[in-house]
Amino acid sequence: MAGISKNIMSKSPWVVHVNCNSCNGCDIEFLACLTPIYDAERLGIINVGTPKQADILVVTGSANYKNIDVLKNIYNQMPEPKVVVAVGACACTGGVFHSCYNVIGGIDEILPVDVYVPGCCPKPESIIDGLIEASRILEEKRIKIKNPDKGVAI
Amino acid sequence: MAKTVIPFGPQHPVLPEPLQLKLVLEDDVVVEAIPAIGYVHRGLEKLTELKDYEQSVYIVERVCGICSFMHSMAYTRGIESIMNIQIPQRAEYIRTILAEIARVQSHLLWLGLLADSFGFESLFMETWRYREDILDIMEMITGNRVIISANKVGGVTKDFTDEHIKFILDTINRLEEKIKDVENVFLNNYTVKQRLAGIGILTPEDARELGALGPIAKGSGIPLDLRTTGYSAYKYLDFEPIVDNHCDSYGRTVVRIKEIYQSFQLIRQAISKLPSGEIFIPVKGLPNGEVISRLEQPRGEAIYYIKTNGTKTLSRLKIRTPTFANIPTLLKMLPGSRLQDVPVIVLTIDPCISCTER
Amino acid sequence: MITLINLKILIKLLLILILPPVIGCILSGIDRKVTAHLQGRVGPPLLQPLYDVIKLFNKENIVVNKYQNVYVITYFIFVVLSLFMLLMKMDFLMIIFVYTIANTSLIVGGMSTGSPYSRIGSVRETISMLAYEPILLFYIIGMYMLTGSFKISKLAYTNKPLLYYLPLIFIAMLFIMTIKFKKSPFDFSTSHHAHQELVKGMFTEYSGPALAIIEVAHWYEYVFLLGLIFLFWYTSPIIGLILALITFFLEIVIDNICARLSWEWMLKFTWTIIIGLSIANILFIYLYNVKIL
Amino acid sequence: MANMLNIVLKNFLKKPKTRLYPLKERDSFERTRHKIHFETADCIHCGICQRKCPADAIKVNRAEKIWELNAYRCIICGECVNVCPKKCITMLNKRRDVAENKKYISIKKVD
Amino acid sequence: MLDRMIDNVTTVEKKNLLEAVNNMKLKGYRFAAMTCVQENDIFELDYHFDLNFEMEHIKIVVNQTDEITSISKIFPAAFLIENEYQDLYGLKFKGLIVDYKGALYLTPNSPKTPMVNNKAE
Amino acid sequence: MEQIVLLLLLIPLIFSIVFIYSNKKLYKPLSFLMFFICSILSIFLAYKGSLSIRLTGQIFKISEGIITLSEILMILYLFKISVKHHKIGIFILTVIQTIITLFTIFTPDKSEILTVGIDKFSLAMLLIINIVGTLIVIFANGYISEYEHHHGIESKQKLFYPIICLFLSAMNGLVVSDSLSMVYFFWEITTITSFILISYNGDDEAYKSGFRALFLNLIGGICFGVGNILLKKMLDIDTLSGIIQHGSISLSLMLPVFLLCIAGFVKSAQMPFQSWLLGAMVAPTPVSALLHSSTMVKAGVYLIVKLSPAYAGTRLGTVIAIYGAFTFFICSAIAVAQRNAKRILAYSTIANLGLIICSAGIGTGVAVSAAIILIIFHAISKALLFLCTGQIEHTIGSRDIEDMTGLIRIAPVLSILTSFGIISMILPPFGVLVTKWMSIEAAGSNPFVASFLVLGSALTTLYYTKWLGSILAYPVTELKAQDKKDFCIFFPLWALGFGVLMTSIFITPIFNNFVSPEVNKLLKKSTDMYIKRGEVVSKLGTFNEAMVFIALGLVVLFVILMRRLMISSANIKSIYMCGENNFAEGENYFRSWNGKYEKAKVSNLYFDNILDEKALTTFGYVVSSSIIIICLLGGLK
Ligand code: SF4
Ligand code: SF4
Ligand code: SF4
Ligand code: SF4
Ligand code: SF4
Ligand code: SF4
Ligand code: SF4
Ligand code: SF4
Repeated sequence: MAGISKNIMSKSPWVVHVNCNSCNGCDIEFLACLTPIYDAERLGIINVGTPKQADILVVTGSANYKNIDVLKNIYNQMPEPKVVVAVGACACTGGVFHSCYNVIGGIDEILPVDVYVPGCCPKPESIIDGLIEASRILEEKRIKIKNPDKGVAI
Repeated sequence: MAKTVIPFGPQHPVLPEPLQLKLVLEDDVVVEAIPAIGYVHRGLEKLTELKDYEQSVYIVERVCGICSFMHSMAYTRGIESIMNIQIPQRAEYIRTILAEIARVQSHLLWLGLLADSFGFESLFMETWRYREDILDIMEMITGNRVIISANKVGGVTKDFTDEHIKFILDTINRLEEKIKDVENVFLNNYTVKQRLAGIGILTPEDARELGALGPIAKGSGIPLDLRTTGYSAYKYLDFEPIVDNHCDSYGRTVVRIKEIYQSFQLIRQAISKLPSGEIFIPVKGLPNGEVISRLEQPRGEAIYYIKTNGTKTLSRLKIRTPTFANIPTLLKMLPGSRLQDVPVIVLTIDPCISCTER
Repeated sequence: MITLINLKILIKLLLILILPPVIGCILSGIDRKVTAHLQGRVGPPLLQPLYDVIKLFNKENIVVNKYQNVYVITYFIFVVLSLFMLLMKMDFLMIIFVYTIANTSLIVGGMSTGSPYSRIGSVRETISMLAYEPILLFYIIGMYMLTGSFKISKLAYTNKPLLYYLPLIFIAMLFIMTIKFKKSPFDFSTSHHAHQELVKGMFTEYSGPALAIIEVAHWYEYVFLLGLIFLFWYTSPIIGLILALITFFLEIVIDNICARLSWEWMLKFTWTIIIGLSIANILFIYLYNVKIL
Repeated sequence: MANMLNIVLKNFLKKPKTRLYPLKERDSFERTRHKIHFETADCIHCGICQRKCPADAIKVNRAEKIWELNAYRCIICGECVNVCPKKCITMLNKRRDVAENKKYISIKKVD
Repeated sequence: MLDRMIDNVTTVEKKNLLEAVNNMKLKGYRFAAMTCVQENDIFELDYHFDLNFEMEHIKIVVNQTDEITSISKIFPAAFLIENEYQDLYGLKFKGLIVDYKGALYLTPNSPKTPMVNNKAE
Repeated sequence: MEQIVLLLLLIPLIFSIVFIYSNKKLYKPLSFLMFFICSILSIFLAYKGSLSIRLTGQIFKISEGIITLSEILMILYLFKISVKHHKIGIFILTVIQTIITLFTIFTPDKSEILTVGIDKFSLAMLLIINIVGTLIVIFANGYISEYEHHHGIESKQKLFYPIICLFLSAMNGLVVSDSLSMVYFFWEITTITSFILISYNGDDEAYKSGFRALFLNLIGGICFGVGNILLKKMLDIDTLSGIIQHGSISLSLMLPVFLLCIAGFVKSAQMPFQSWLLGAMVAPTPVSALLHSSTMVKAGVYLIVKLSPAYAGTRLGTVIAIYGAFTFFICSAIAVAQRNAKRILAYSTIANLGLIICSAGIGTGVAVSAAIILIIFHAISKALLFLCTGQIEHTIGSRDIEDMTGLIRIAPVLSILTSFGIISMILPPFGVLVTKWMSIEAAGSNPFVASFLVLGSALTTLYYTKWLGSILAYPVTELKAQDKKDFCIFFPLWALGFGVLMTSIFITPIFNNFVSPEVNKLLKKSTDMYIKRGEVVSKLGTFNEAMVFIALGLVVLFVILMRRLMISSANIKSIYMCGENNFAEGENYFRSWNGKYEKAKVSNLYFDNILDEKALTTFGYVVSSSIIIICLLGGLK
């Protein structure tokens, strides 16, 4: 029973996926994580469709002028605690497209990103790494929300 | 009649890519569906005017992650044509083989997404599991699973070893068996048939009118397959374009499944004829001229218009991808369909928004 | 004396309140595990549903309107009540009516959130209600005709299992279980996984604690629904239990071998074949005047 | 529907195909491109890699002998590996870790 | 499959565009693509048609301010690309079957006519 | 006692006259006054219990004289309007009617007795008529002026109130009469008042509907008259109590009973005759509520229930049960495809009357109890729903249930009352559902009846849930809404809502006082059921009302307890729109393809293609007419 009250968040991170300026490469690799070979559900990860039920926002691709509103809305509609994972070079920094006219840059220009997954496109293993890292941060955030005063000793 | 107006996308679980459809429904029947795009517009064509024409290979590869190889192939073939380069035979064959492997990968991916669009989760899982085998081939040969960077102006960067060839043959033999199982499900499962047959009808006339390409045209009985023109190594291979006369979602599914088998066949043929020799020739000078380069992607004909002016950078690159040409068919197929069929119909054009918008 | 009886009732009540969610949670864990294995995956741990619920309780409570959670509470209480009444072997017809309150509340809750997706999901759920309610009622009428009573407690005195005389209704029940468990081919109002035209259907706007309550209510509902199957072989609890478990497994398998069909298809199917089967079964009992009490 | 039943039951009876990734890891293929590795010893800071990198992920400062990589912009195309005259960039088939912030890899050559 | 763009180009007057395009349709061609190339201040629009993998091209030359007649009534397939050039080059097409009015790719805060090279710089 | 009965007849009449001469300002106080007097009188009477009065000698002469005179007046009126509006059908029917009347006048009644019999059932009806009825009159005060204003018709209120009062008086007369000739007399008055009120608007549509109603009801009246005469001739029965005493009637003599039943079917707008009730929806809402759902149409089922001793347990009973169940089913199916709230309510009314008839036809103790309880509960719930619909219409200017989407935001009180009305129709623990439970249990042994009931009740849930969902849905369509707080609107609404709740809670005394004795009397046996401590217990099963109420209480408790946790602590976020929300425009706007903002909205499904009203109606006509014709031709023998 004691184990249940520990790592509450990291046992069941639900993911919502937003495709920004991605070339599909990262998207399909993210989807591949859910398929039998990688089976992210083992780790409690479910791809829920709605941000309202999600804990982790997985973003692939960079921000452009049309999709920043979408990204912001989706982020705002997620309940706390929440974590943002930037998957792929595009989402981290803009990737090859960083100098395109319609690319604002990595999504950290818009949202606070918690985990960066490098690669173009990252292998599913890397994405799973990112999600595991994200669930750890999720748990930290939960504890922080629960005990707001305690601060973190450095 | 009470109208229902709902946005369908851009962030929507059934759509792997951001596309928005404004659906107007009357009692569950779609009366108006207008696609909104622009969520993945990067402005990549402009970028190639800033980069070295050799670097641009890596950029056009990222037009899209699914048939990224096809894009680099169309692009390099265009530049080679401007520069009058004859690439080695082995390179042509390797390009062809990789292109067909990419086609299998793309079609398997699509089959999975299609299954998902009508709520058949286990079938999605099954097809995507098979797809992993293809990705293993890719990773083994080229070092990456999706964006493989195997082309360069003047040939290819990765050679096949005997071990690779054996691995390819083993894998496709094994897959062919497995795909027969899922084929049976896609084409004969009662529930699946309910969701495909008669859904999203596109008559041959409409298909022509709207400029449908690839499996959509082929699923409506139009044998539009650029490979028959015999570019690259296709001229040495023996095949017939696949057509189907169902003219609906079912027809498109049939075409794509048959194309998988056809691709296996083509891979085997090409491997058996694979010549030895160099895989690229060094390139000198700068391209000057304009060209239209076309090839058959998994979703149909892609058109590359390349204009160069003797400098390192391109002066204009225009990419007309197959999905771009297939989107207008949605305007025809969606009205009159039921809400639950919208995802299925949208999926049957295999919408790749990232290449539509570039 | 009095305290003793009360104690007994109290213990019973506690058991009824505590045991079903535990069973339901495990069932839903088994569901996910078995589904995963059918798809060639490993799947989540058995207690994953529990982890999910605990997590959901720890999430921020967000709503689109302040009162949407009232419907969830109503749903929860009436699901528990209908299960309670089932376990207390009360009047079957009344149980179903009470169960209707729960479902209606959920539907209205979905509509009240105002999201287009949940509203369409709710509309579709009303349609599935239209599909399954008659079957449940026919089941009850069949039981009444066989036992001469609407009370479940009377089943204890029967000499033959219901299944023996209600085979067609049993088949009909198998179909509507698919609707109730929200499994393919009838998972169009909402489903456990996302990926569908309606995002999460009815539950699109529910999150955090409210979703957790819905989830727990689902656990009760699982037990309740399997309880209905159990009644088909009330005479021998072991066989009844096995019957329920087989049904459960069957539903999971059906879920994995079917695409989602359209609601029209379901409506046509239930209102012709399934209701036809049920009526045929009832007519048979009527004409041969079978009694098992 | 029997056609699918056949498949799922086979799956059910066989061992799951899942690679239990964080617990067990499959070896990468020999050619797998995961990340680039830079050996500063031979580098002459000629800047060819910077010029050829399609993503502008490399910055070479000739004067200060600094070679910098923005690993989160690198698309692992391998172009720099091909072009480096001194072969001081190599491709590794070991994954780069995910991180909570974007670390720039900056290597200064000390003679 | 390569086409050098030397052959088969017919340059027509702007006002004769519809007629020329209609002829292509009557001959059974399908609309394949359309490119826009900027040469200093003028824009060359090439309409590419295909019949049995043989390409024909129709070229018109316009200024940015010119109003161009849309061919989407003849070839519905063309509406998307015409909208695209409306966005990217600031051209104007009239008679589009679906007119995105410059909102196909761009939003009010994105760069305007991004594909146009301004020599002024 | 007798005086009170007389008062109940006279007071509305007096008010009728006062209304004619009073000025407009006095309508409101007068209505309230009437409400108080009538309710107090009826409650007092109900408290005192049943009685039976025989009018003989002088009083008989006077009454007979009044009746004959009024009948002649009515016939003259009918001739007048039929000539004025060139209605040949009406004219012919009036001629037949005249013949029947002349026949009764010239066959002198040897017994020279009229009986007034008030039993428990009549008392219940009296309570409904005098409380619900007068509440509706109060509502009309808040309603009718605005209604006339909307429709641009000149005020006919000088006609409206007197006619309504006259109707109330006639209704009171109908339920206290025991002599069939008296019942017949009042029956005809209701027909005519109904006609006048339906054609209230004075436009073509109103007259068309009015004449349709008149036509069909005259047919019903003729059946009644003929049945009456035959009953007297064949069985020497001329009172309702006579039927009870006579008990079960052999099939060969069933024709008169069946003719009376047909009269009941027409008045209750059962299947082949249902069209008049739908047409009657053009009348102002208070009229629909009063005449066409809670009281007048109940006269039909009232008669049928009263006749139940004659056919209970016979084959005719079974046929009536199937007939009622069929109407219930088919009208519920048609209602699914309706969007007009008043039409939904009309179909639902027909369906519920069908259910009552079905229960009466089954004829067991439980079933007849169900029929009577349903009459009571349905009257209150439906009155509430009709009035709410009327008020909604004045709030948003539409009676389309799609337009009511999000009503809860603009008119919360009204929405809650409407929702409560709907819930009371479809969900336990409220009365209507308890009776549905009873009738399904009672019908359990007849698979045909049971199937129709089962399917019909599923459909009922569907169309009401749809409506409920619309009202409670959140985002609103732009409605020019003014939620008016008019006391004479909301007092009746609250009172009726309260009535629904209270009658459901106190179902025990209602059952014990009004239903069970009546059933005992009618069927001469016990009801086979009792209600005790919130439990409806029959031989077949138990409905634990109390438990559901406790659960409802628990919900309230939970909501209060969890207020902080679940409700007030909740953070409001925007609606999920696939990420394309726009907050400046409103919460359910999304950015559309052309960069403009559009509103997302969802409507319900109406299955117009499957449940086509016309096709289903035709089907219903065929089936129900065949049932009736076969019975008439003696197919039962
Ligand atoms: S530098 Fe530019 S291309 Fe490279 S990652 Fe950053 S934004 Fe992308
Ligand atoms: S990081 Fe690479 S693979 Fe991923 S979206 Fe960007 S370009 Fe595509
Ligand atoms: S059609 Fe375009 S986006 Fe789609 S897979 Fe091919 S290249 Fe990629
Ligand atoms: S190309 Fe090689 S030698 Fe030149 S700077 Fe880059 S790493 Fe150093
Ligand atoms: S691998 Fe490619 S993207 Fe990465 S640093 Fe080298 S050249 Fe640049
Ligand atoms: S209450 Fe309202 S509707 Fe009635 S008369 Fe007054 S203002 Fe008019
Ligand atoms: S809408 Fe208002 S102003 Fe117009 S007629 Fe009705 S009440 Fe009068
Ligand atoms: S709102 Fe009512 S009263 Fe007003 S016009 Fe409409 S129907 Fe007539």
